[in-house]
Amino acid sequence: MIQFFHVSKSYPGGQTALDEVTFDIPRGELVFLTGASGAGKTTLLRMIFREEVPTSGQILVNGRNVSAIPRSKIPYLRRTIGVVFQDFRLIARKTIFENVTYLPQVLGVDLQEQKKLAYQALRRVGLAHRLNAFPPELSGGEQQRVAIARALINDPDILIADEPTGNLDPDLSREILRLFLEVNLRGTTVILATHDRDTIQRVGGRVLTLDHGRLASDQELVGTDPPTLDPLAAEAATQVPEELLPAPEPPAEEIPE
Amino acid sequence: MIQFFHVSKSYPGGQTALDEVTFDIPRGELVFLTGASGAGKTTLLRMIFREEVPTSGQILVNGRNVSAIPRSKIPYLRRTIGVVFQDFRLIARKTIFENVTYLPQVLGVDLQEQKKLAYQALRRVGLAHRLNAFPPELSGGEQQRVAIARALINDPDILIADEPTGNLDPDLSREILRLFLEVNLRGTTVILATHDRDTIQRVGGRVLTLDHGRLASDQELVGTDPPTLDPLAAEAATQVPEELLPAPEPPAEEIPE
Amino acid sequence: MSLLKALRYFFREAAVNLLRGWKVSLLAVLTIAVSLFIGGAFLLVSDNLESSVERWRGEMRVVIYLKPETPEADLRRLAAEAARAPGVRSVEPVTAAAARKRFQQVFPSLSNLVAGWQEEPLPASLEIGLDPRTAGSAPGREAWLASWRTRPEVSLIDDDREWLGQLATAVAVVRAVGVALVAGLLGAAIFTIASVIRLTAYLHSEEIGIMRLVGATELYIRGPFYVEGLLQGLIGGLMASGALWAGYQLLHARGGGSLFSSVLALDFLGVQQVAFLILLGGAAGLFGAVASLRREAL
Amino acid sequence: MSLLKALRYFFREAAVNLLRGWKVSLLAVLTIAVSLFIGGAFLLVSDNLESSVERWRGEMRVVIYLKPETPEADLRRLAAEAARAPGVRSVEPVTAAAARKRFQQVFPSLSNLVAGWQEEPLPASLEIGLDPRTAGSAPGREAWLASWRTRPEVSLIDDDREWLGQLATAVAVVRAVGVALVAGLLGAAIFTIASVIRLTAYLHSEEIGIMRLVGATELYIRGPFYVEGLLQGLIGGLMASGALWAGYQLLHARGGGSLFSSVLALDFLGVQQVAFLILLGGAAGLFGAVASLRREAL
Ligand SMILES: Nc1ncnc2c1ncn2[C@@H]1O[C@H](COP(=O)(O)OP(=O)(O)OP(=O)(O)O)[C@@H](O)[C@H]1O
Ligand SMILES: Nc1ncnc2c1ncn2[C@@H]1O[C@H](COP(=O)(O)OP(=O)(O)OP(=O)(O)O)[C@@H](O)[C@H]1O
Ligand SMILES: [Mg+2]
Ligand SMILES: [Mg+2]
Repeated sequence: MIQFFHVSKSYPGGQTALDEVTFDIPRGELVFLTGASGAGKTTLLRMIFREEVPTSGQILVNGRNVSAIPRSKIPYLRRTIGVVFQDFRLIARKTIFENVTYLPQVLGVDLQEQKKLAYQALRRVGLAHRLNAFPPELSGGEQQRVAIARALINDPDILIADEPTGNLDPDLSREILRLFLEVNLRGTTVILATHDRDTIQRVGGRVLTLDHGRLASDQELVGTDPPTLDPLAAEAATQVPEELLPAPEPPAEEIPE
Repeated sequence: MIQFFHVSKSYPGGQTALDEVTFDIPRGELVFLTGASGAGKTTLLRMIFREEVPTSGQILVNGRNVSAIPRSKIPYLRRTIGVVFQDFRLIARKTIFENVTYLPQVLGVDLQEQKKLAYQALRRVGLAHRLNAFPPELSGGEQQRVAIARALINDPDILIADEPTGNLDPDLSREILRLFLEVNLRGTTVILATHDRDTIQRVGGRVLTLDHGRLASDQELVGTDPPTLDPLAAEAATQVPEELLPAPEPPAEEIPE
Repeated sequence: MSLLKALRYFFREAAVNLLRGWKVSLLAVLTIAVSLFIGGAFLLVSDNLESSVERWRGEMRVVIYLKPETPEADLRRLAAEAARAPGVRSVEPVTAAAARKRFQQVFPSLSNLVAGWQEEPLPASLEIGLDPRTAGSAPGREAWLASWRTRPEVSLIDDDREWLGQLATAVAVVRAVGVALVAGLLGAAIFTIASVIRLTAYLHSEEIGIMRLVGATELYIRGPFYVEGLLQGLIGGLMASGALWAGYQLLHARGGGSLFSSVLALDFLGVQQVAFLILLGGAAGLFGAVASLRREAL
Repeated sequence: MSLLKALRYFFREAAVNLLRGWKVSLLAVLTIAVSLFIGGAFLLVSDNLESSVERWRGEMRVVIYLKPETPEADLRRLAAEAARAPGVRSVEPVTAAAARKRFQQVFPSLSNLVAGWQEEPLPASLEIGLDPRTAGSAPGREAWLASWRTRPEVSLIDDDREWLGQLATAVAVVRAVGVALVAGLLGAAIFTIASVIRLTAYLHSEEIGIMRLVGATELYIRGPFYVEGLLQGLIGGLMASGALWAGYQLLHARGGGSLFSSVLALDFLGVQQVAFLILLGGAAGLFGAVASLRREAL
């Protein structure tokens, strides 16, 4: 579904964000992307929906060379990819409803259907009551959830989520993660960039780790507490990169009530 | 240092963000503020530096009624408060250096001194090499760290940090937390809004918990692994609100290398 | 989406954007209106100046002054003769007495001065109206006038054409300048409108970027902005037309028979010209939107 | 911070902002330049028109045509007499022969026509130049003219003042219209500039909000924007002046002795007026910045 061949990316300023990254994500997989701040996670994700083009190397999405897609065809690529941006990117002048239904509206879905879709998507993230608010009137976590709802509304082939729970409390994070797993179960390929080692360890699955732009490891991890809807057939535990090892800590102390 | 008396806040849209919140933070304390997404954390913090005014109730900062400060004096209040905004709020048209030194510059600090200050602050967050980049050229975590550097540069009396590690990897988060503790040790009152229960449990200290705008609990918590520089004298462990209890989880499994 | 549905979408979005961003919209619309008002005012003035010149042209005369002693019978005979010449529209014989009366009417303060004279102070004359179409340059006109000049009854010929010739150059200048001005002003108006729309587009560049990332095609991203520019321009044009009309009415009401009305404020712009102004606003707004939304511009 | 330091800070910040946001700045500066160019062009034209009128006024004459049979000696005597009257600047006696020669010079194509005449076709005349200061309305002038009219030697008096009287009303109209136009155009220019600066301020409203939150005082937040507006206005004014000068040179070069130069393009604007234009741009930019940064506006 998504293949990177020796992809490198240098920004004009001289920053090398990605360095010879190669991997292959088959259709229907759920992959965690991790790495320190500035490792290149966002840059990698952006290339999948062609917000950036690689300096060298090739990217195939659904068998098509993304860099070679003519400009006028880019929207059609992007429509098949739902993206939760790290900085949300909601349209401030549009209401939550309008933000979430923007793509269906452009695609000509009729209003009744739009309302149904928006209601469903927003209820999944617990925001159905804020349909008519504008993004600046929402809390950080609420904006993040709107971004998630927007990414899911079109039932995309690929879901890309860049740090989708950075502004959410643990309960909500778990909720959202369950949502992503559910989406994945229905056949959507999911890529989650996250710093949240606990989540990765709990859920398990394939983990790509970036380190200063290089792909430091690409491994399967058995979850310690996979969610009830087990989307990933149990797979043999494999090596885990050092980055993922928890810092030496005493076990969490039971706090008296 | 910071006192809230029966503070309530309703937004024009009809949202009640805070409901009769009362607490008192003495000078030099470090306080965690927690609660679910949309509980009112950001709203509460905003009132301390008067980005918002309460609908009812009173707020004293450093003995002064914040709502009664005349408009022209607000900047002087804000200069004593360093703020890490949840959405960073960097000035896109200014370089990192200019962003970080904006206040010193306005205060007439000379360029040489500004450079020194900026270098020190940025080195503390690991970004001294990106002085001349513009914020949109930074990764999410890098922007967050710039926001932290800016909040610290003026050696504020009060440091307010709203979800300051939401975009940082665990190692960096720990680094930043250590930085905040250090700042706190030097006498700065610190308020940290965070979803990160692990950090709170590890560090311990006073924890204010909001729930739908109400102050659900205000308790001291003994850290399970307080950082090496122990800023808070050991205090008797007290009750912990249910929100802070970790979800039932098996102990983190040791992952084979 | 069908074209109709797309257009409906564009218009609805544009209307919503106009209302939500009404501060910026108002600023843009007002600037457009001011530009078009100035342009329209020039159109109005130059139009009326031109028709004034046409009118003057129609009133162009040659006055043949006769010697004081010429009898009235000769006057009539000469008038009849002059009327037969080609290119002559009308001949009005003015007797010495009539000339004096006219003088007394025009300068009432001097009338008793004239009354004191023994003989008629002013000569009789023939006022010859020329056909405006050939007034300036009928062939043989000079020779014809010269032949009049040699007649014993004629003392002097006052040829309006001499100063009308000068006037004509002046008018040509005014017209050239006027056309240049109106063109320049309308050009400036279009430029201003386009700039303003472009500035408002900068305000939305982030939003447009998001729309692109989410997978909207360029047409659907830009359509609403195009329509927004169009609407702003049209509204600006309407406001300018309204203001022009109000200004025209005001001038008319205050300076009814005065200088203004005689030289300038004859007629308001025609329906076509008002429509032109409004459409010009719309076109400029649309043009501005199109120019400002080129991909490279954002 | 001392005032000087603050000003240095404002200017440095403004310069940096102008350069970093050069696209928007350029748009703003160009719009300002266009507005001021139009205003300045009108200033130029109306100035020159006015000085043309002054010149015409200076050349205002009364021509006293004498009867054909008047001998040349009488002509000189009458000239000397006319020259003694108050308000008379110059008297030029034109003999019949001189008048014919002049006619032949002015209309060379008709010269042989005139040559064929037996007697002198044109009468002798006195061309009396009037003092421009009192030309229109010296007391007793009418009576003086009337006394000339009654003299036996005089056949007709051609009083420039008659058509200059008409011209004067026309000029008054033109001047009134001109003043109204220039005022209107400059007003429109100021409005446009303020709008444009205000639009650019909207672009920075987020940035200004951040500065406020970080603890900058209003003066330090707005200072750079004020200076930015001022600089944009000044640059626009400079560009407009440059363009005006270039346009003036072009007109001069192409239409050297033609209509334009005779009626309009006499002189370029004076230093003060150019300075006025540039300062007006600066003032409008500053005004726009001040107006657009009112707290409520953002
Ligand atoms: N537009 C840009 N211009 C220049 N450098 C850039 C740009 N965008 C990103 N970078 C740099 O490229 C590197 C990788 O950035 P990227 O955003 O991919 O990191 P990331 O892994 O997403 O980090 P984070 O976890 O902090 O979001 C960083 O060093 C960043 O500063
Ligand atoms: N400007 C506003 N207008 C209307 N409602 C608002 C506004 N700002 C915040 N709210 C609402 O007030 C409530 C509290 O918001 P606040 O930002 O304080 O939450 P928070 O605790 O910071 O949440 P998060 O953890 O998601 O950032 C939310 O329900 C939010 O939607
Ligand atoms: Mg990132
Ligand atoms: Mg918040």
